[in-house]
Amino acid sequence: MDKSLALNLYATMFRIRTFEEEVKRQFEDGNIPGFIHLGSGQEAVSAGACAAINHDDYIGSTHRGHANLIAKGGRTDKMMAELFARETGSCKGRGGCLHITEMGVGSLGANGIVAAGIIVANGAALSAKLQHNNKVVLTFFGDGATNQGKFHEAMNLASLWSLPNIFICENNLYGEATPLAQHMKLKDIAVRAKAYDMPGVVVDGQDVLAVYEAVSTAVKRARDGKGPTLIEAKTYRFHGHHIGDPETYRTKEEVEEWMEKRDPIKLFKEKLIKEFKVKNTEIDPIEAKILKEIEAAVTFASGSPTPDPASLTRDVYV
Amino acid sequence: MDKSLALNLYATMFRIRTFEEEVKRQFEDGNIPGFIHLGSGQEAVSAGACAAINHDDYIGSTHRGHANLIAKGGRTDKMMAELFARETGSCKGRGGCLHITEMGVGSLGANGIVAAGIIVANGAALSAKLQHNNKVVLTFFGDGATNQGKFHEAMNLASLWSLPNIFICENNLYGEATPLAQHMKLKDIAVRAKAYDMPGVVVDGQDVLAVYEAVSTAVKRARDGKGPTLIEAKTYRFHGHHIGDPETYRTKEEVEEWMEKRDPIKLFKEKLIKEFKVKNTEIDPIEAKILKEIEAAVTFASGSPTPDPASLTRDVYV
Amino acid sequence: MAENRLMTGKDAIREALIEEMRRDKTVFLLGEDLEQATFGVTDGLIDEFGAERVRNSPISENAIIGASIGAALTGMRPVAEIMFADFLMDAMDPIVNTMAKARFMTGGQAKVPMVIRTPSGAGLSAGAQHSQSPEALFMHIPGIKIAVPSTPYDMKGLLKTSIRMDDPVLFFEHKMLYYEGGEVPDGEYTLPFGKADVKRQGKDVTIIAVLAMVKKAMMAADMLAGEGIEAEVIDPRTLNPLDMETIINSLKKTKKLITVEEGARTGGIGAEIAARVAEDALDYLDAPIKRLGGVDCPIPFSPVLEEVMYPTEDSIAAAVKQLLG
Amino acid sequence: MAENRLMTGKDAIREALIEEMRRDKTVFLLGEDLEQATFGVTDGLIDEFGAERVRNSPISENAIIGASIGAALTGMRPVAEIMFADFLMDAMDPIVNTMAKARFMTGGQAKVPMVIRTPSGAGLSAGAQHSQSPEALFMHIPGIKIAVPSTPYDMKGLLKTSIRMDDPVLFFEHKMLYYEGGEVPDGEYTLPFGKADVKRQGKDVTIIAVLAMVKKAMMAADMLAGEGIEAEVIDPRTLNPLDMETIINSLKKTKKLITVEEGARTGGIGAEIAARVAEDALDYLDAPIKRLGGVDCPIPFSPVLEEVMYPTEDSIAAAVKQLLG
Ligand SMILES: Cc1ncc(C[n+]2csc(CCOP(=O)(O)OP(=O)(O)O)c2C)c(N)n1
Ligand SMILES: Cc1ncc(C[n+]2csc(CCOP(=O)(O)OP(=O)(O)O)c2C)c(N)n1
Ligand SMILES: [Mg+2]
Ligand SMILES: [Mg+2]
Repeated sequence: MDKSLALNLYATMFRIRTFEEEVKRQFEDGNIPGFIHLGSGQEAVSAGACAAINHDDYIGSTHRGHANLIAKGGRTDKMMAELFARETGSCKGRGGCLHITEMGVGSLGANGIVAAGIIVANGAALSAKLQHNNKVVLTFFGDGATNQGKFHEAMNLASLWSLPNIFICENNLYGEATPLAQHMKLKDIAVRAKAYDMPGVVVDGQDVLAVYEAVSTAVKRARDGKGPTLIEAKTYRFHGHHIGDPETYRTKEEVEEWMEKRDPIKLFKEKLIKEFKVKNTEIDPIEAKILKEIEAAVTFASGSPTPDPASLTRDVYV
Repeated sequence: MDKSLALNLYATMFRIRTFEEEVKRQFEDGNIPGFIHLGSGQEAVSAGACAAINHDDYIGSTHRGHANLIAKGGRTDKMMAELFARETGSCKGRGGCLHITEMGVGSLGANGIVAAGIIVANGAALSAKLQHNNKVVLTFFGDGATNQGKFHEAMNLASLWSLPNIFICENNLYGEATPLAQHMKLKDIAVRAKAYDMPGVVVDGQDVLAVYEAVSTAVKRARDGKGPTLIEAKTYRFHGHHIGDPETYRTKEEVEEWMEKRDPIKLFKEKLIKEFKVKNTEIDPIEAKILKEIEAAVTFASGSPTPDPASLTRDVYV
Repeated sequence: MAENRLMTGKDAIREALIEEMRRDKTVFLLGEDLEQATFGVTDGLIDEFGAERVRNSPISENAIIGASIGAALTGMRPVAEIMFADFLMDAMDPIVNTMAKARFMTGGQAKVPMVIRTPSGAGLSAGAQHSQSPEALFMHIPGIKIAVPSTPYDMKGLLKTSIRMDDPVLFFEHKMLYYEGGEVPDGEYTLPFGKADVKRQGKDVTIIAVLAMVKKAMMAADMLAGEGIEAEVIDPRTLNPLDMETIINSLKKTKKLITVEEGARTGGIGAEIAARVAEDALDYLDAPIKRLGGVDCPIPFSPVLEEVMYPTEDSIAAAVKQLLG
Repeated sequence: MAENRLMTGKDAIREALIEEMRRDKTVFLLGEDLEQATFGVTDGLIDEFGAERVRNSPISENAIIGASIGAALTGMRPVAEIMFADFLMDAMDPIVNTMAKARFMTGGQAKVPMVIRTPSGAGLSAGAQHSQSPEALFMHIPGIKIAVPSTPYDMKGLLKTSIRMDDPVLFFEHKMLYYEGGEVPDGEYTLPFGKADVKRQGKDVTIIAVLAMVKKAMMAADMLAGEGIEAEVIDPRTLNPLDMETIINSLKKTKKLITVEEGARTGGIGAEIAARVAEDALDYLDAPIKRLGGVDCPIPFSPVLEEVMYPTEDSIAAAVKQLLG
């Protein structure tokens, strides 16, 4: 991998983290309504995966979708404005965290119903196939989502029809307040690929390069017409299920250990310096620029108008 | 296996076949309304499986449920009356083929929605667990049903909660007009058990002893509290999906070959004679008795009254 | 003027599919057993359009609807078949929570030009899970257009419009209408949504009926005509949008309203129509509204019970006479 | 007489669960995240009743409802929680096609004594997929009893009845009512299905409201009282059975009807009530019926948009004045 791609991966992760932590602050300050699901800790999955596809490829996303969308190229100012419920937001304030979407960069929509985005993503992959345009789809979902019937139906259909869909399970060990062992017996969700005669791969979701490699392989396979792959990225969310989660289901120690030893941004920064010979002076301006970008996003969002109540029913039908 | 059990297995299969062929005749004579799904050819699965459980255990069933219910001890006179849509039927003429049920012998109901019986069966297994009564459940379903989300959710829950549920897939190679290869990529559906860390077993569904053995093992496992098993019985339906099916999706030769070489009743009769040293004179009276029973069932059914229109809404609520 | 041909409902639908698939390469079909279809609608289409565009699907209603949504979001015009309307319940989540809302939730970024075709209705002794008429449920879900054609002509014209529409459409095909004949013109035509059809003019009572009940209402109107009662029979043809203007105009004349549907009476189509009339046109009524519909009961297998579940030409005519007192 | 305690809706529901689980060993709970529940209703119950009877479930709504049906068929009384009423759509097939019909399809062999508890309603900026009020949909499905309590007292009394009932019950808990306080008596009581509660007597207009709208209707009635208008506020408390007798008796007096609900207006609860009145009590009306309800629109995330979606005390009072005016 060349250095500039590596720096891009770093920038994406840093952008996600900065965005998410800012969202948390803004929520706690009362500027953001609703339920907010943050992706801090899981940045390497989105960053590594989306770096392996093109701008005109698609992603399917979930309630925990900020990271997916930023990695795909979503504009953080519009995203912040969306969370602030403003007319300038990606979804004009109609969607919010659960439905954050920027279709222009290839997002098919964050879906607030667990596993509902997975079946939709198949359809975009089907379009690619019918239109012979060689596009692929990355479908993100959680460990908990793989117990949903929709996951199963989507996996079977994608395999059967050789759809160019890469299924990326962000296994962060919990579905809301339920630990993995309380929602399935398997340790490795990738095993579920066998049920569809599909390749299943486990990857370290805190290692952005590992994710990038695994997804690149799957993307090549998909573009070659060989069909889908299930990739299980082992990861962890640093915050609660949503902001305000009492987190009775896990220990502080567990969280701290992940934050200290398995922070994908820290780990990759070390690698950049050690293996890619990147200097801190190269990283600093990247970080500074992103910090500014997110600051500007907040300014944009908080300065934007709320939707006009008279426009309520504008987008129910075409 | 002792001879009397073997003769019972034979009798059950012969009863199912006789019932089904009589139903076909009665339907073609215009005495039975609706859609009828016959189980001829698949008798060994129901007979072998139900012989491995007790009278007070449960079965869950499907649109192709006559065989399952007969094997569990359902009364053929009430069943025939049900298909004739009579007040004396198992379901008082309200259910018909798709919903044929006799709860008194442990049937949880035939369910006309593909895979819907599977999730319900789990609940009976859960009752057994909560009531500590050591009962088990056999859940029958087809190959096509395993592509339904409900199958997946049920398998995961049963495995996770170690429910005493034995999942019996009657893989008859087609779901309605769709051959297996057009609805999934797998050859062996039993592989799907791996996705739930559950044992998965393939068995010859035309060999009633093989089915009996496989189910007995699974039942022991379930009664020992070790949880569910997926058993895939390779089988074949001799008739169309429903009576009247044009069967454009398979060749006459294929059907004839199965009927000649893989008829579970013929095969077992040979075995009875060769290996169990049963004489024809022992079999003949069994067959004669069953032929009479089914004849009497038709007499009972055709002589029974149709439901009173005034009773239409009687059983909507308790 | 185009010549008329006598055609069954099944063939009218089939012709609409063929014409639209020829016209627009983005139109494709998916659903279970399309090659040997339960009611035969799509039989043989694979020969002309190939397996890419006539996609036999596993028994996975969620995956079928989900794939349709995704394809619609990305430039295609899928026409999904759900084999029986009862099985819509199996895909209720993607229908209600994604298909109907995708455009709104994205602030207008998305459009979802897809059609779900599905046979509803009883009459085949198919029992409680294969005979339902769930049309009314979807009136309560903003974001879904709903077609309920009652003749081969309406079926073809409305299906072509549905396929070209940029909003998602639920298209109900009553099983018994597949085999009924009717006149269909040669050549291209489409029918608009939101425009009721006055199937018969009359001055004494307004009967609103949908799907298979239109024919029963027409038969009742014939019977009544013999007794000097002139019933106006209106078929809304689409439930969303619902053409209240035509209904209220009729009421101005007749002052009496009967609604007739096959789905369960409670919470049905008639409830909504009656409520709108009670809100917006109460003064035109000079008698109570009468709603006829399926009995509030699961649908029995037994033909003798199934028969008493639904309005008939006799019960419609009797209701009119009772109303006219 | 028992003393009254001030209690939130959440605690009233919780108390009903605890009492019924203590009383009857066949009662058990299943659902997602019951140990740390989204709205906290079931928190800590596992300590008293153990993991066997408080069953944290995977995100498998079909499996949860299916298991409940099967357990109910075989001697248990499951109380399933669906985390948000929006997710009922995920289990619509077992609810509509099995739970509601099992008894009928088996000719009365089966009974299905189960409860599905689920929070509905908006107010938390939770967007289109976490704020819906789908109560009315289920009125159209014969075979399901439906409870829609509006106070802690009603919640507790109706939930206890629901758990003891031999028919399946859909029990809606409005999210905003979890945190509202109300008086609940010490000691055992239950409330009947099919018996509306006249929350306030009045002679000038009848307002029918459910769930969170009852409070808004009461506030509107207070405002109107200041202007000399006496509104009668009726809470049906259950939608199936629906107590039309109380409603029609009120109409005999007031001659004016307003219905208020949070779910989409079209095809809503008000439609059914209005239709029944237009059928059976038209003569008592001396003004058009007025239906207030959620706008026919997916629910927006934006608080300023969400606010204009629903009836308020002001809009209810304004509607009354328009009607009387
Ligand atoms: C069908 C459905 N059931 C339940 C929920 C409530 N819910 C939202 S997120 C969530 C947990 C999802 O877990 P997972 O898939 O592992 O994703 P994560 O939150 O860990 O990213 C649940 C139960 C929902 N949104 N949709
Ligand atoms: C949810 C649902 N989808 C579709 C159908 C229509 N249908 C009835 S049986 C059947 C095929 C079932 O195949 P399989 O599970 O293999 O059982 P088999 O008929 O072969 O015994 C189909 C598609 C249905 N009843 N329910
Ligand atoms: Mg998770
Ligand atoms: Mg099969």
